[in-house]
Amino acid sequence: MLNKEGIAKRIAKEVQDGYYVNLGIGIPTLVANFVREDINVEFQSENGVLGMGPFPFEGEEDADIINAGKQTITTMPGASFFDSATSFGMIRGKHVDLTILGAMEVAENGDIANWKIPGKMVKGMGGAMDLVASAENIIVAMMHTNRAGASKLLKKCSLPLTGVGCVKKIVTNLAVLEVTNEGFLLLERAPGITVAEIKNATEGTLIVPGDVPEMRI
Amino acid sequence: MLNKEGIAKRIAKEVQDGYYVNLGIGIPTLVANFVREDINVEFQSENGVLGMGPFPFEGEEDADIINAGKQTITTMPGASFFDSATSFGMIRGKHVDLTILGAMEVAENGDIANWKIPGKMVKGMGGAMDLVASAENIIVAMMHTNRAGASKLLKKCSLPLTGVGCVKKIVTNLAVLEVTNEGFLLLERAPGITVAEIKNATEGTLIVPGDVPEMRI
Amino acid sequence: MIRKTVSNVQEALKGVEDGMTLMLGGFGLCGIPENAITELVRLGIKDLCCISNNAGVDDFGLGLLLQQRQVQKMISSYVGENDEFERQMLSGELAVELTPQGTLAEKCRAAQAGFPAFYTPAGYGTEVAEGKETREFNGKMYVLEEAFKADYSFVKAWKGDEAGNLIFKGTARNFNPCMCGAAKITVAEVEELVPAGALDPNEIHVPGIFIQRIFQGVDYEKRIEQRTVRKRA
Amino acid sequence: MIRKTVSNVQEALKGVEDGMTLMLGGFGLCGIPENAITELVRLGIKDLCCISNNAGVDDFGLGLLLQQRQVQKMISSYVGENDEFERQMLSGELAVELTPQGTLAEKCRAAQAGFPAFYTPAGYGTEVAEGKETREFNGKMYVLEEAFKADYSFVKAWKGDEAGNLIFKGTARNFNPCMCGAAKITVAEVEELVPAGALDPNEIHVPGIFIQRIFQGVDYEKRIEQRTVRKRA
Repeated sequence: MLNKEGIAKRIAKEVQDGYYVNLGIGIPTLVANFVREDINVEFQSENGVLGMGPFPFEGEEDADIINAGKQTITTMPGASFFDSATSFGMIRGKHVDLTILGAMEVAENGDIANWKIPGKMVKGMGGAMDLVASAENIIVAMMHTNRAGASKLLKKCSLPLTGVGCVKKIVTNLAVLEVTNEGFLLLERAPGITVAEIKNATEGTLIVPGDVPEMRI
Repeated sequence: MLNKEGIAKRIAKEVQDGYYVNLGIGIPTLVANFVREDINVEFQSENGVLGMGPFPFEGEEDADIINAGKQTITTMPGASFFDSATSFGMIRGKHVDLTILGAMEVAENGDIANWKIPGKMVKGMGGAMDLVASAENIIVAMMHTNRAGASKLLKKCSLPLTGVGCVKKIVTNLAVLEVTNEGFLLLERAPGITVAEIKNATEGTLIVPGDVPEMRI
Repeated sequence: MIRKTVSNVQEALKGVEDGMTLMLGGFGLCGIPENAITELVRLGIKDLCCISNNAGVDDFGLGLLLQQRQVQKMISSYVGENDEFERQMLSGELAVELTPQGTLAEKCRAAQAGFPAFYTPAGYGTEVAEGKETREFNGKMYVLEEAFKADYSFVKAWKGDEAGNLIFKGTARNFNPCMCGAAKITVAEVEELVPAGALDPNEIHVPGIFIQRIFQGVDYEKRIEQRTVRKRA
Repeated sequence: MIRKTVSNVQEALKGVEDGMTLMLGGFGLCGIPENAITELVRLGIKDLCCISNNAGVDDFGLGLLLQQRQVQKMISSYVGENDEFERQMLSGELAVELTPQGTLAEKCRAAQAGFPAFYTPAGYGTEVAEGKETREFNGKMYVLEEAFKADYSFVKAWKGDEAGNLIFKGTARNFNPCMCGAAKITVAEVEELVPAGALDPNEIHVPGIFIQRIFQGVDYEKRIEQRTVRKRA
């Protein structure tokens, strides 16, 4: 079974040379730490920066340079700043190659719910609805089950949706899955996890091919 | 009767302190020369400049700094450059206070035709359709009659329209007129011109109030 | 040059009244119009509808207006950093209209640029699209969203000149440019106000035509919400 | 940093084929992609649909493509400076779609920013609106216009860096920014190509994400269409 860092490491392997990537808050943010150093990638943050670098050294924080998580950041050579309308132009116009975000639920048709739990304080969707409605290539990073042990890979989402039919790939602590017309196609098992365990943790239709390799991280 | 400069001079009196003004090609361009010097006005050119100044001194022309008539220009302190989408955002969003342009025909309901003569080479509407569809305050600068002596102030335009119901005021070589629900309201006569002469040169409905003062220029 | 300078925040906020709809720039606490917010608190103007991507924190930014119960409605994309906000929302004192962030930005830009409405894919199939027109273009579904209508827009820039031209710094740009000219009156506060001609016309982010009033701001706190750093090697 | 540099115009134009739709920046002869146009002429690519605000003059700019009869259709707002254009248009060799200038700009921006269509007041009640959907918002009539679909976009900037970031000069900016990222592939030529990091991230007009290929242009003529001057006092 993977921990959060393991999920981030596995997703990092999906990041290809020349990709512009938008990382959501939580596990997705960790992905930046594990991208191969021999490829060129630029990170976009929807609050208006392209070419984000690491956190600043202590004492070098600049209140005017933050990411969408409101964290102080730095920029890399070749970076640019822009306004929010332009930023979402990049996203809506499909100029961002890969979006990685967390989810509360994913349905076997690619629907995603990650912004609202009825009866609880709703913080808002931020840029998530724009991202999932627009991105060609969306990877969800999440635990396979919720804290109560219930599956987060469902036939149909029970929570209010963030977007419809948009998720392409899911990386959980148990598996890598692809959303297909027939349901969740099991691509890889986490180290030490059996197909039966994954089946057990998946409420939606799970398609198990003859051979399901173990992930390489 | 006014010449082109006279029309421009009369229109210049309509320009108020604090106005952003877009000037069309032809007579409207001349208006800039006659604006009172004690008021502050900025000229916008739809190719992407605000705060246009006079033509450059010989030898100081810059191919990268032109107006919408493709003429070399200069800029005033406080000027800015921007792209075409932003430029028409200013126009469409009604941030430009006054638009002055020429016309082939104006109808008594405010319709304007100034871009196309069927059977002749059509050069295009440029920014005119955006300007007339958006501006709150449009003044047309033109001769009262065409070269053949026919009225250009009509009941209904005969040429393909540039915009509908948009012209507010017209300054010609003969008169200043306002477009009202009832027709062309005669506001002022050009020096030495009689109401009868104006009536004679106006095909559309002309409303003549009791007293029609002569223009002061 | 058309002069937009006013001498201070009091003059800049003239005409703001109870019940108005205000746009406020900023993302989190980054690039917010600190001076305008302070003055709105001082004036005690009530029943405001505030369009702002976020709602500040309890004791800073828009949180200061919420503390004083001056806000009747918030239109935002994310409001998660504010306990007082949560309390007022759950108690029903505060109306909240959550809007996808890109839609929020474009509803501002549409107002600025004279577009009455636009089609966006964001929110299609979700509760955000409920009651709204949807439509297919090229095999994909879109939601019709309308331009905002606001009375005042308060933005904060890094540098500005007497003609109202603005330059922003870093990610403090965010929603500020799209809100300029998106309300009946746009008020810009700047860290540094310079004479006309001091800014390169080529480097201006927002031309002065979109700004009605500009003033030199004071006492910027520029609070950092999440101070994240790394160790030196 | 994602490198967008290609070594020359030949490499930059790889993949351009007969029958494609091309966007070309510039207003009159100001800010046009001179190198790309020269190479299109050399390649002899035919049956092009060109989206460009103007059509150049007889012996410069897009006029060079028209001379060689490489253009099948022009989408422009104003084409009045070109006799060969007039001849081909009147003879029916050349199709022309005249579009209001602001609509032209926004059809590019819509393609760039992922909007399938937008409502504009320009052209309502005129032949431009014929066959198009019209609609009332807030008592005013608007025409529905669709985003452009183009294969290549050729733009010209003043400075650019290896990451594809662009800065324009003066009114040579015009349509160039809205055309970036508005076609499948955007090719930028620049007067000065600098290393990544040499441009201030705050001063960039078009972020490199919208650009696929960038190259150092050569031999810019930058012809002036209307040389207007005043006498020294």
